[in-house]
Amino acid sequence: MSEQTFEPKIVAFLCNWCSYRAADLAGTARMKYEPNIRILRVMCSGRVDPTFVLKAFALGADGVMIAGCHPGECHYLEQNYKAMRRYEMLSHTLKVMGVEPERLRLQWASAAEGAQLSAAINDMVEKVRRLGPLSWAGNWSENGYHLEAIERLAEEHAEAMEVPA
Amino acid sequence: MAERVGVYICHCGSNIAGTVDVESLAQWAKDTLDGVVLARDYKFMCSSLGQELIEEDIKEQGLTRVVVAACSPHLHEKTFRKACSNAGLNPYLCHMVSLREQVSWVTEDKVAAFEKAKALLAAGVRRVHLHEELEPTEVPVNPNTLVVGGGIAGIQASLELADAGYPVYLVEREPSIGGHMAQFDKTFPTLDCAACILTPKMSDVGGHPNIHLMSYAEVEEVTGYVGNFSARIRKKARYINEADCTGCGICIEKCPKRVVDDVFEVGLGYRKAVYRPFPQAVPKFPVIDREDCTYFERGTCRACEKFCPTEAIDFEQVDEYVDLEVGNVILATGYDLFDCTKIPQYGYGRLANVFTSLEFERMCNAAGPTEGKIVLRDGVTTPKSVALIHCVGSRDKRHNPYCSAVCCMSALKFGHLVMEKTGAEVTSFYIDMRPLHKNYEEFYDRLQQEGMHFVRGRVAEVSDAARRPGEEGKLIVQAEDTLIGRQRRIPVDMVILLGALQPRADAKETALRFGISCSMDGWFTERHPKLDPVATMTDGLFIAGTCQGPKDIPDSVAQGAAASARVQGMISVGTVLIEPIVASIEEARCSGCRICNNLCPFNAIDYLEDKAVSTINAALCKGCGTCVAACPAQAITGAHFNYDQITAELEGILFDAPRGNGRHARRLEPALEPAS
Amino acid sequence: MTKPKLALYWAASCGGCEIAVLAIDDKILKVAEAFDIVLWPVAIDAKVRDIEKMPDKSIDVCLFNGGIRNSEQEYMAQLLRRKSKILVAFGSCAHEGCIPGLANLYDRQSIFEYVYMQSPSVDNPQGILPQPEYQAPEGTLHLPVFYDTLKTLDQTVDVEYYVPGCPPEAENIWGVVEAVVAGLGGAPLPPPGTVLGKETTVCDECERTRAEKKIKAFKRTWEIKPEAETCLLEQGLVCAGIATRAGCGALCPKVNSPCIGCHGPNAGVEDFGARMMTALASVIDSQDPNEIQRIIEAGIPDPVGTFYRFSLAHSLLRRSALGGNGNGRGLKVPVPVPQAEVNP
Amino acid sequence: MSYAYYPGCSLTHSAEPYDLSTRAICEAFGLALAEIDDWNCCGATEYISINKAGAYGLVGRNLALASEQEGVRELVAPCSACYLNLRKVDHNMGVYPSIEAMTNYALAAGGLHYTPGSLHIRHLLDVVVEDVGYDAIAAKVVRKLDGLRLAPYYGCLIVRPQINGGTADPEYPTHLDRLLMTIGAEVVDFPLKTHCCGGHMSQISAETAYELIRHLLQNAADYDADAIVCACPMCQFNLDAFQSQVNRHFGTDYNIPVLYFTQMIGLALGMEAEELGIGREVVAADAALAKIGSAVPEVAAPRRPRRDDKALPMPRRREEV
Repeated sequence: MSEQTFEPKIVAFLCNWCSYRAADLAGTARMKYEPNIRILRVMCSGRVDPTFVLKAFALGADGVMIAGCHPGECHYLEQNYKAMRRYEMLSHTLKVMGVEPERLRLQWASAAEGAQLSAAINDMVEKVRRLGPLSWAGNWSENGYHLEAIERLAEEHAEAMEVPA
Repeated sequence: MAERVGVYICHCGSNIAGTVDVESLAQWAKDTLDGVVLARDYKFMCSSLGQELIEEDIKEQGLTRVVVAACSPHLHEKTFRKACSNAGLNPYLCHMVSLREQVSWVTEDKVAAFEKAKALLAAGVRRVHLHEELEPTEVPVNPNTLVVGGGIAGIQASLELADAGYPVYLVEREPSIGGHMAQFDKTFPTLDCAACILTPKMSDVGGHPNIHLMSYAEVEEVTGYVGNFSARIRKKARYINEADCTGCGICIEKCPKRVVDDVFEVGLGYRKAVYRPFPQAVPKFPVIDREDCTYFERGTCRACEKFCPTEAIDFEQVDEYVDLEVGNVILATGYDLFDCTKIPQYGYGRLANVFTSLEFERMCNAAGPTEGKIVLRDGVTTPKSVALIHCVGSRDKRHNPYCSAVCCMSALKFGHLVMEKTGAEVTSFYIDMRPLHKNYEEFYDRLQQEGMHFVRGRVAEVSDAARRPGEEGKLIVQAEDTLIGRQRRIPVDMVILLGALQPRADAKETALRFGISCSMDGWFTERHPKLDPVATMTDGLFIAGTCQGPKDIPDSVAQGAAASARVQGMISVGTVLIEPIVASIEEARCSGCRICNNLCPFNAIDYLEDKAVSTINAALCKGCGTCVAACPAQAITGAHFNYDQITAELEGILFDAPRGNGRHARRLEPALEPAS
Repeated sequence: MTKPKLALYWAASCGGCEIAVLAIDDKILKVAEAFDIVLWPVAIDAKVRDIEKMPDKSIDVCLFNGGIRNSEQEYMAQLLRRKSKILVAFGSCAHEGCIPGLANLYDRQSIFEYVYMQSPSVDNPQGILPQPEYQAPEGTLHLPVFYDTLKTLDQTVDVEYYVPGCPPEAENIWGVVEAVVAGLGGAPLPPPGTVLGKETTVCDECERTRAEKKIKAFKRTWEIKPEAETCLLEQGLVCAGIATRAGCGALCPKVNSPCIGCHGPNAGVEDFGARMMTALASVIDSQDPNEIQRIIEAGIPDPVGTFYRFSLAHSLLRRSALGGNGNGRGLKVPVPVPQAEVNP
Repeated sequence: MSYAYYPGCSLTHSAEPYDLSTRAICEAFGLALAEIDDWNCCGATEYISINKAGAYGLVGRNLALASEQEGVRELVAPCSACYLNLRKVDHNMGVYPSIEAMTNYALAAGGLHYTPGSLHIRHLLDVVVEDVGYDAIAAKVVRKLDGLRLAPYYGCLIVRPQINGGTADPEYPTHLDRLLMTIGAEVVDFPLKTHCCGGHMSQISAETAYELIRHLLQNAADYDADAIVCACPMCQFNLDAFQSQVNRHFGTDYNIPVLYFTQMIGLALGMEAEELGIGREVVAADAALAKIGSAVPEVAAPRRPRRDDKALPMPRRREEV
C-alpha cells in the first residue's frame, strides 16, 4: 500500500447516551465525515476495557477512539472519569511501547455535538493517515533467515548422525 | 448447536439503498459470514410487512439469531426486538446495525460506504452469535413518595399526589416550607400578592392527612431503586417539642437575642435566636438556633423555657433519624441567588444603597424588615431615583453563561412597585428584554406607559465618585446606551441588582446522593430536554422547579404537577420492569480485592465480608459496565456487553484489516523432519 | 512394564525453574522412580541426537522451561513437541516470556549494543558482536540466530499445559507430576490449554484486610514501610495480587512485599497488563486529567516493567514497535545507562 | 528567581524613587533583577498609534536584547506603560504573522531577532503578589502600616483584559488592595481605582488632565485616604506634580501624597524612607508617614444596633474562597 492510498482503519467505542447519539445526529444532519471510522456501541465509556484497545491494535486497527459524555454529564454520573483515568494510564504505557499518541484519542461529545464529533473523526483520520499504517502484527514477524538457521541446524545434526559410530 | 442467523438489510427507501448496494451486501453476507442462513434486503424493514418477514423466517426457517441492518438502534431496536419476541425468539437475540446514520448518510464515496457497511455487518453477525437470552425482572412500586424541597414546586407536587390519595413525605431544610416564593412581595405580571396565593397552599400541606411534613430536616442517604427506595432523613433538633408546642410565639417574644436573619430576610432584617422565618410559617413550630442562642453559648438564659405555657422547650433534644420506604422521589430543591459581591464594580457590599433583588423583595414586603417601605440603607430616606441592573451574573461568561429567565419580569415588577410606592424615577439597564410568556409583553408595555425608563446597555460600573454637578451624594450608574450609541452616567439614589439564579451551592452533592447527574452549570439534568423534562436518567427520580434550571412560578408549578403525574402513573401500574442489561460477579473467580467496590455511583456493589467476595445487586445496577471493565480478575460479566461479545464485534469490525499472523508468531511448516 | 518417559529442557530462562524442580526435596527420588528421564541437560547426560532418533510421541511428558530467544531454542521446542505426548510450558518464561520477554522493548541490535558494548562491565574495544557465522580455519562455524522478539513456547508450538510461576512452587510441581502420573494411568486429565492453577487471584490467598480503594499516589517499595495488616495496594504500593492467578499462597504479600505477578493472569484473561492498568486507573482518586497524569507519571515511571514484568511477550502487543510504522526495523529505544554512584 | 529588568525612561529620572524602591524590595525578597543591557525607550503611550513600524521596532529591540540574556525567561517592568507596550508587541507578533515579519525585518537591520512567546512579560506588581506571595510578604513585615489609610490606585494600563498577563480581574482588580492589607495598611474603598490619570494629556490639554486628576483626588479625599498608592510612574507624576495646579484651577485644597507600592512595602520591611526615595515627591508625605509606628489608636467598639435604629444592616461579604 503506497502512502497516497493508505486509508487507516479506526475503531471508535461510543457511549450509548451522548457520543453514539452525537453520531446519530451527525447522520440525521447528513454531515459527511471520513468513512475510515468504524463505530462500536457500548453503554458507557466506562465499559471500555484497555484490553479492547490493545486488541484492536493487535487485530490491525491503525487508531482507536474512545468517546463519551462530557465530564460531569455522564449518564451514569461519573463513569466517564474512569474512562479518562484509564485513557491516561493506557497512553502512558503505549508511549513506551512506541505507539504514537495520535493513535489513541479520548473524545467528549454530548448528544447535541454531531458536528464536533464528525470534526474530531476527520481530524483523527487525517492525523493517523499522515502517520501511516500501524500493522502491529508485523512487529513480531522475524525476517525469515531464522528459518534457514533452523534447517541448517537440522541438517548438521543429520550429518553428524550419519557418521558411523 | 450452530446458530442460524438471518440478516435483513433495509433500503429505507433510498436513504440507505441510494448509497449502499444493498443487494450485493446481502449476497456478500450470505456467502461470507459464518452462520448466515439467509440474507434479505427490503424496502422498509420497519413497516409491518418488514416485521412480518422476520417473524415468518424465524418460524419457518428456524432462525436463532437476527441481524437488522437499518437505522440507528435508538430508533427501531424496540421494533425489531418486539418482532422477534412475537415469533417466539428472545428479543435480546436480535441485533441492529446502523447503516443509515453511520454509513449512507455520512459517506459520499459509494465504494468506501460499501466497505464500511461490510465491516459493520460482519461485526454484527459475529456478535449476535454470542448473544444470550435475557429476561427483564418485574418489581413492585411502593405507593409512598418522597418530595425533597418545600418551595412552590415541591408544594404543588405534594398536594397533587396527596389529593390523588397517595402518601407523601415532604422534606424541607428550613424551619418552614414556602421557599423563595414566600419571600416575595408581589408576583408578575398580575401583581397579586405572593403570600395571598401561597399561604393557602402551605396550610393545605400542613393539614393534609396524606402529607407527612418534615421541616428543618435533610435527606442524608438514599438507597434502593425504582419502586423501592429507602431514605434516611435527619430531623435537625428544633429544641422544641412539636407535640407540646401550640405555636403561640411567646418564646419568640421573650427571647432577648436578636440576630441578623441571613436566610429568610437575606441579611436585611433581624430575627430572634428562637424563631419562625415568618408569621404564616408551616409548620407553626419555631426553632431554636443553636449557633445564636445565649443558653447554648453561655449556659444561662432559658427565657423561652421560663415563659413557655406548655413546657414545650427541650434543650436536651438531639438530631433524630427517620428511615422511610418510598417508591419514587421528586427533587424540588430550588436555586440560590448569585453572590453579587463577585462583581465588585457594581458596588454590592461596598456601597450602602446597592441592593439585591431578594433584598428588595423583602423590603417591599409588608411583613418585611421595613414593613413594605422602600427606603435607603439608612432605613428612613425614600429614594427619588432607582436603577435596576439586569443580568448580574447571568449571560456573562465569567459567571453564568445562561439567561436567568425571571429577571426581566422581576425588574418590571420592581419598577412598578417603586413607582407606585415612592413615585421615584426608575431606570432599567437591560441587555435584551425577554418577557416571553402569557401576558408578559403586555406588562412590559404597561411599564413603558407608566413611565419607567429603559436603557439598553450593560452597566460598566456603579460608583459614588461624583464628576458632574448633580452627581454628588448619588450612586452613578455608567453604561453605554447602545440604542443611541452614547455613554450615559445616570445618578440615582438606589441600585437594585437582578442577580442570577444559580444552582444550589450543594447541588452536585445532592445529585450524587440521589444518583442523578448535573449539567456543567450544576442544574439537575432531565432525561430529555424537550420530551421528558421532569424525569431523570435514574428511574423513579423526578425533578421539578428551579433545581432543573431557571424558571418562574407558573413553570415551577407546572413541573411540580407534571412530576406528580409521572409518579401517579408509576404507582397506578403498580410494578416496573427492570432492564436485564446488568453486571454480575462470578463468585468463584472473585478474590474480594475490592477494586470495584467504590466504582458504582448507584451503590449496586456490595462486599460480603463472610465470603470475602463482592456481589452486584441487579436491581440497582444500571448496566454501564464500568466495573466489568475494571475487574482485575475479569470476574465480572456485563450482560449483553460481555467480553466475548465485544471482542467478537471487534474482530468483525476489523475483518479486512491486515492481521499479520495473529496471536501466534509464524510457525515452521511443514514440521521439521529429523534424519532417520 | 516400562516406565513413562520424562524430558526436561531449559531454553531462554534463568535456570531457576531447574532449581525449583529440585526443591521438591526427596520427592525427586519418587520422580526418578516413576519416570525414565530421557533428557535433562542440567542433571543427566543425554544427547539431542538420541532424542531425534526416538519415534514421535514416545516421550510421555516434557517439562519445558524458558522462552524462545533464538533458532536453536525454536528447533528444540519443535523437536520436543514432536516427540512428546504432553508438552508442558513450565514456569513463567515458557508460559509468558517472563523477564527475558521484557527485552521485547528493544530489538536485537540494541540488545547487542548494550550487552556487548555499552554495559559498564564490558571491555570490548574492537566492538565485536555475535555473528551467526564464523569462518574458522577448520570451516564455517554456526551460532544460533538471535531473534528480535522473544516468543513464548505456545507462540512457537502447541502446548498442552502451563505451570505458572517464577519459578513454580514446589508443591505445585509435585501436584503436576502426580496429576500426570494419574493421567497416564487412565485418570481424566484437564483439557489441553489449561493453566494448572486456581481460577481466582492472589487476594484470595492474602490475609491482609481490604477496604474500598482510592489511590491519591502510587508509592514505590522503597518509599514506605508498609503496615503489616492492611492491603498493600491501599497503602499505595502497586501490588499485582489483584490480577495475578492464585496458587502461590500470597508468598510476597506475606513478607510485606507487593505481588509482582509471576503467576500470570486469571483464567480467560488475554492481557495481564491491561487488567492491572484498568483496575489501578479506575481507583485513582482524581477527576482532573492533569492531576491524574501527574499521579500516574510520578508513581509509575516504568509502566511496561510494572504491568508486563512477566507477560510482555505473551501480551496482546507482545513487544514495542519496531521502526516508525510498525513494519520497519531499528527503532532506537534509548537504553538506560545506570548512573554511577557518587561517593560522598 | 531571576528576571530581566526593564526600568524604562521614567525610572531613570522623574520616577527614580520607584527604581530605588523596586531594587530595594526585590533584593529583600530574593528576586534577582538583571537590567537589560543597552535598553531603549518603549515609545510610551502614543507612538504605537502614530508609527507602527517604528514603535514595534523600538519595543522589539528591547525584547530581542532581553531574550539574548542568559537563563532568563521572565521580563519584569515596573512602569505600566512599558509593561503594556512590551506585552502588546510580544502578543501581536505572536498572533499576526505580518507584524512579526515587519518587526523582525526591522530588528534584522541591527542583527537582532525576537521569537514571540520566548519571554514571559510581567508587571512588577504581578511578580510581587504571584511569585513572592502574600504569605511570604507578611512573614517579612517588621513595621506594620497600622492606621495608614491608603487608596489603591491601579491605573488603567495594567488590567487590559486581552493582553493582561496577570491573574487579576480586569474590571475590578483587588490584588493591590490585598497586598496593602498584607503589610498592615487600612485600605479604603477607591471606586476609581482603574480610572485614567490623564496620561500625557497633562502635556497636551492640561484642563482635561486636571479634570481627570481631580476626580481621583476627590475620590481619595472622600474616603479619607492618607495617601494614594500607585504602580505606575505616569500616575504618580500626574497626581503628585499637578496636584497644586489642580488646586489652583478648581480652588480646592487637596493635599494627598502619592507613593509607589514598592515604597510602602519597603517601609513595612523596615527600610528607611530615604533609601526608598521617599521625600522626593512634590506633595510631602510627612504627615502620612508620621502615622506609622505611632501608637495604635484604640479601635472603637462596633456600634450595636439599637432597637429603635432604623438603619438596615449592610450586606456582609461572603468569605473569600
